[in-house]
Amino acid sequence: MHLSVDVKKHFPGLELHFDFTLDADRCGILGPSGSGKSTLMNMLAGLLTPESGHIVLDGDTLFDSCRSINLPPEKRRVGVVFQHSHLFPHMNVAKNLFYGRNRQSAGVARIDDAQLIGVLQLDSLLKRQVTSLSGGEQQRVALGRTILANPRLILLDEPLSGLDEALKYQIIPHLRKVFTEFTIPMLFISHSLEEMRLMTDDLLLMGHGVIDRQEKTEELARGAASERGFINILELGEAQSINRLHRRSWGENTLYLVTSVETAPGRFQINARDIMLFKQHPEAGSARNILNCRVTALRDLEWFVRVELECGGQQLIAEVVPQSVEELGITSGVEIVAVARASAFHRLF
Amino acid sequence: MHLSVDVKKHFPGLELHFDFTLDADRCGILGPSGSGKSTLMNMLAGLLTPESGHIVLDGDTLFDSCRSINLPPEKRRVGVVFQHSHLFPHMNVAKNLFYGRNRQSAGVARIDDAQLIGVLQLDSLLKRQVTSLSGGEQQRVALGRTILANPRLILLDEPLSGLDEALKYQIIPHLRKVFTEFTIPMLFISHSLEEMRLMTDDLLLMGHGVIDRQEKTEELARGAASERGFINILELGEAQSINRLHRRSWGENTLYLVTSVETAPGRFQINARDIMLFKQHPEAGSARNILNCRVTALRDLEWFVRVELECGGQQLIAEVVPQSVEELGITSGVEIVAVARASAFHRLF
Amino acid sequence: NISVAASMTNAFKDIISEFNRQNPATKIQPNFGSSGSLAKQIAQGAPADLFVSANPKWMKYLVDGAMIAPGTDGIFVANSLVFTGTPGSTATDMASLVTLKRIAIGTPQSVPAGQYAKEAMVKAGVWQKLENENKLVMAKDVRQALIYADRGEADGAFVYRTDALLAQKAKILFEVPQALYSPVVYPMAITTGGAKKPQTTALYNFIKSDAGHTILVKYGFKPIE
Amino acid sequence: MLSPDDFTAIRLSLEVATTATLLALPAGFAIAALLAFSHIPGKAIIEGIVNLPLVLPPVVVGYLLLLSLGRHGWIGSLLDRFGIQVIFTLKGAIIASSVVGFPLLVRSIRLGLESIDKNCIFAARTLGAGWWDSLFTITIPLSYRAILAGMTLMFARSLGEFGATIILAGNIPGVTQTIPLAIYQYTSMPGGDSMALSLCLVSIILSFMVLLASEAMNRRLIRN
Amino acid sequence: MLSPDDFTAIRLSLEVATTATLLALPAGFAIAALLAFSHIPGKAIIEGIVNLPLVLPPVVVGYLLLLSLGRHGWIGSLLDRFGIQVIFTLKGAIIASSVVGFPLLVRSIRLGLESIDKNCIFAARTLGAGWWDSLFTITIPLSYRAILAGMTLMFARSLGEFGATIILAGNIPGVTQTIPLAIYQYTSMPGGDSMALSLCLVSIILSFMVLLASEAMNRRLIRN
Ligand SMILES: Nc1ncnc2c1ncn2[C@@H]1O[C@H](COP(=O)(O)OP(=O)(O)OP(=O)(O)O)[C@@H](O)[C@H]1O
Ligand SMILES: Nc1ncnc2c1ncn2[C@@H]1O[C@H](COP(=O)(O)OP(=O)(O)OP(=O)(O)O)[C@@H](O)[C@H]1O
Ligand SMILES: [Mg+2]
Ligand SMILES: [Mg+2]
Repeated sequence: MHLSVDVKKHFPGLELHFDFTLDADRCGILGPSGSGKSTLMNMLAGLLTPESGHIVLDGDTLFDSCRSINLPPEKRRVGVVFQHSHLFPHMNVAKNLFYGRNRQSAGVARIDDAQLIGVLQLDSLLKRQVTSLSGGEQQRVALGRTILANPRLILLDEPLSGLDEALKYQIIPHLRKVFTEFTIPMLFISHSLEEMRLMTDDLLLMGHGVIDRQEKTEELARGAASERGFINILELGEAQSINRLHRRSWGENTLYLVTSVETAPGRFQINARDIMLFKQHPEAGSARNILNCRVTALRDLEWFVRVELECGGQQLIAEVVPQSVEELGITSGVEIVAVARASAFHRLF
Repeated sequence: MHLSVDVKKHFPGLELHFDFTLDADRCGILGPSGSGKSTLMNMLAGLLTPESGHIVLDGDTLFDSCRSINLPPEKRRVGVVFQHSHLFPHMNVAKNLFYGRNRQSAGVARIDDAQLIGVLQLDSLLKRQVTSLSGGEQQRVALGRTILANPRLILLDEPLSGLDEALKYQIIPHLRKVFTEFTIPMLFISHSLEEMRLMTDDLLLMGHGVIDRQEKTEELARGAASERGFINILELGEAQSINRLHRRSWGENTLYLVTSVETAPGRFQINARDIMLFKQHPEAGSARNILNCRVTALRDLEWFVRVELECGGQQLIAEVVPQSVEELGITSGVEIVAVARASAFHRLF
Repeated sequence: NISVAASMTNAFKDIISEFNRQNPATKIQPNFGSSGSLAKQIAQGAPADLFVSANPKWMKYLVDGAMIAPGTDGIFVANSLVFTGTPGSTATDMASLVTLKRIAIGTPQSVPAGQYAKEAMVKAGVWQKLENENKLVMAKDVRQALIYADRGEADGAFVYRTDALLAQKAKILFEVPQALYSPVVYPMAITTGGAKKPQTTALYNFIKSDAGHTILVKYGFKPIE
Repeated sequence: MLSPDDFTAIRLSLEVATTATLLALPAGFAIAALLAFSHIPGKAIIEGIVNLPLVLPPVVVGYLLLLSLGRHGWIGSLLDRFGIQVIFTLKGAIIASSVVGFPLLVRSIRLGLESIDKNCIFAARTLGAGWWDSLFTITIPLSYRAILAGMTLMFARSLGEFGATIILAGNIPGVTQTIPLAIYQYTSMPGGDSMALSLCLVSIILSFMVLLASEAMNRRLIRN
Repeated sequence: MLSPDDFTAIRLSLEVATTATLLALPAGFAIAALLAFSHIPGKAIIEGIVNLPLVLPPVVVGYLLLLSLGRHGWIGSLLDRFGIQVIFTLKGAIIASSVVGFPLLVRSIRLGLESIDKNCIFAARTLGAGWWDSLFTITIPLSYRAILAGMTLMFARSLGEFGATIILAGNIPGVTQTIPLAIYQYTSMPGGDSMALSLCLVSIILSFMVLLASEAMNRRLIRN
């Protein structure tokens, strides 16, 4: 998706001016409450007319105040899942779900109804009136309804905030799958960085009424180093089950990870602070991964020292407190042992 | 608060029968989407009449089908913060906030308006129309409105689900303070176990249409297999700056934490998976906290083993992979060394 | 209070102002409406002292209901029936009515003028033909029949001479021969309630006096002793 | 252009329309609320009775009112004992207008009440507002648009009410002769058409003013 | 109890009320939508014009219709060329009822439209429904209660319409004599009261039936 936006809108007490171009299929919008996230979505969907500017999606001009272009919402093929579900109260669940799909030209349906209904666990609700659904149930119907309308861009405004944790983690992978497999680009609003990292690659960071900057979701997560620690991203090989653990190759090294469903090779992350350094091999510890490394560089970050390591040809970064650096005598070139728990690694994708 | 409930209600396709007594001031309700949490709240508040049964709060019968008692909502003094805020659209923020308070008899106002408004960051919104507020702003007004009505029990139906993480963690401590200092008992619905642990001591666990069981929040948290590892919550003493670290007392123990702005005593969390276990004191490691502990119990959670520890009179839980348990010969009663990084602790409030 | 048939509105306004000039102390409130509704109001106890009807039937209704002071009821003016229509119409007498397309009359059952018109047409032998051909338009009162004739919606209308004078375009095409219909008379009476007030009798007598007659004649009525 | 009698008629019309609208409002609201919120059986019958004045020709309504409010009617004889007379007085005109406009008022308010978000009322109740309290602070303000619409409708209907009024209140110049009655009288007078027309214009202007006033009120209420 | 003429009057009344209601519905909805959703200036003027038939006495409305639709009126002479005659025909009665009931219809529908949650319409638009599509699948179904209410009101009003009808359509038994006209005729002859009363009863029963039908429809629509 290529999205080019430059729009202005004035509210009493708040001047909005969003100016950005975006080249990403899975993008998030992060910003404080009241910064204008929902307002931007409404302008993209055609529900709110900006005072001036333009919106161009994949070469199609959706809005241009100079050329007097303002495509109506139904021509934009921009789906929206609202913060509140806004289901049609006079239709049952099935009719809500198929409302948008029935308005698509015949050939283009790319999403299998039955599969999506299964993913969202709506099978048993199809005949129900939407007014009697619980909050979470409503949101799932709204999600399904929008996806089935087969839009070329989906805007999601905190769609998961009404779902329980279990359901959320159950739905997210399927959502990811729907969005990537059928290549529906999306813009995702959430207050949770975790949801963001699971759902998006890029982020628009919003201040009050403006887009402050644009960043890779992973970089932002890494950039949050001062607070949460640097995130190492590792390319690991296929998993082999050994002793209720997964063994995976990392270059020349071997790592032991907590077992997961997927065994395919993939990208994993480990926080720099989840890596402990020892002078010698610590005997009889609970940590499964003990790597012999050489310190290549040191960077003092005031409360932390970032220790760059090289182990078996691979790069790794650990963060330790300055006291430890002193005690262990860590300097560039020194040989050291890095220790990581099997549970410290998280699969990205 | 003493609450005794035994109510029945029939919905097409769902038979609800809630039967429980509760003796707790900070209680949560946890259950899957559609299990009847909001329905139970409505019955407690008097907004939905059960088909039969009784509801007794602190000796006052709110509802009793046999004795034909059914107190109207305004007589129950049971406040509700709804899943959707349901603000009064024809009043501004201030009028919404004070609607309930103005209906209390003069002497009983126990909550300071200005303080609460400050806590909820509503100062700059007071004159605004509620219809122009963002989702999060609306929910904060609804929260304040209910608290100012000075109820003897507050029901909260996912009140934080529309707030961003930062605001949420900023509000929770103040909420806790309001609820405990003014001793307003509350029933809290949330899908987040983390919010539950911060806001409640006891939990009602709900299945479809029934209360399955009642449990201490901490016990449930300890027992629950969690994707992220069990969260230890520690009460730590005041910080002293030592060597660019903060030293804080934890019962008889001393912990070293990464420096933060606040030095006051407080509640901190550490993930059970951030604690490593060693047979002996590991010499020369980067981890700052090395605690001698005794294993009090073991719980096998398939991919992890939860190891309950006792160190200097304090309880601590670590999670390690089963392989480590074997290798280190961890059994109940064994002496062991727990190691934690200075950066693994996070302040809650 | 006096209840006066609407067709006498103007005449009675004059009569009242003239009477008031002579008797400034007496305050008279006229109530103008259709004879039927006035009669019903009186039957339901409406405080009317004098009743002027355009129709002896409604007077009889009240007399039968014992609402009228005995002996006070009697005919006091007469009117005559004319046929009015757009000038140049083919209608010149009763027999020529069959050449017209639409003829407006008051509903015979309820409007006296309609009843007289029907009587005349029956006697002239054109009623059956006109009714069978649905050429008759029943208006709710004479005034409406006149409007139809005046606007050219109907080719002509049977109305009272007094009404025909109100028309703007329509002219009297011919007078209906008096032989064809019973006399058009207006009864007047003092109600049982009005009999208790001397002013009522005063007004009653004033209307029957020469001064009253002069005014009635001015508006086209023919006073009857 | 307008005679003194006409000005009286205008004043009387305004008096009747205003009084009738204000008098009918509480009862209209109550019945609308009953129809909108309650689940009692026989609602359809209540609704049917409320609608009667709409279904029957006004003249018939006037006649039925005359039957019950006349000196011999069951209500009339009761009122007579207290020295209250309805027939041939402005009271009669007001009653006639109230009855004839009532169904319009009830319909409008009912529609408004039915579209209120009940959760707002629920919220008010849990905040300690009793039934009456929430009625005045939530229900009525939230349905003010419909209430205003109903009042405007009823006011307009009262301005044009003729049939029932002439039967119940009579057509007495200066006492019960409202604009429609005056128009009626002019149309049965030679050359009265132009005067009838100017009174029609007055009616139209009045109703426009009421309309604009209600719109302005609408906007002010939205702002506050 | 009822004469053959009465039965004809009942049939004619039903015909007039039904046709008038159905004819006025599209225009009524369009104008209501215009008033509810658009922000054009001069809305108040449109509203005022729509309300005119309510403000003016029906007889005056009838007279004004006669002026414009009569043989010499500007619309009437146009229609005359196509051989269409309105005066003294059932068409006239239908037009009279339509015009008089129109403000009631528009008010009701407008109130309903104004209480729709616009977000639902927005949602439909983003799901690919065009303006007309969302009108028929969302807006109209969501305001059906108000539309039904408006239609019931108008139907009832048409059943009772007298003043404008008798002027425009005349009172021709078997052709344009609807129930109110027949009632009028009965009440204006001494002794006709009982027959008038039985026709009143018929009117009442008819309007009850319409009311019950609209309630039943309401309930069925809620269920689906
Ligand atoms: N119609 C309006 N009139 C005035 N102010 C408005 C209007 N709509 C939105 N606002 C204001 O604009 C700002 C942005 O609102 P918006 O709903 O876009 O915020 P948001 O980023 O989605 O917040 P949240 O995370 O709480 O949902 C808010 O301060 C809001 O009060
Ligand atoms: N009026 C009603 N008629 C029929 N079913 C209803 C009605 N109200 C609620 N239900 C059903 O009762 C069940 C419980 O609903 P409730 O809103 O209490 O769930 P919940 O536990 O609050 O869910 P969530 O976490 O999604 O908010 C749901 O399956 C819902 O569909
Ligand atoms: Mg938002
Ligand atoms: Mg719920």
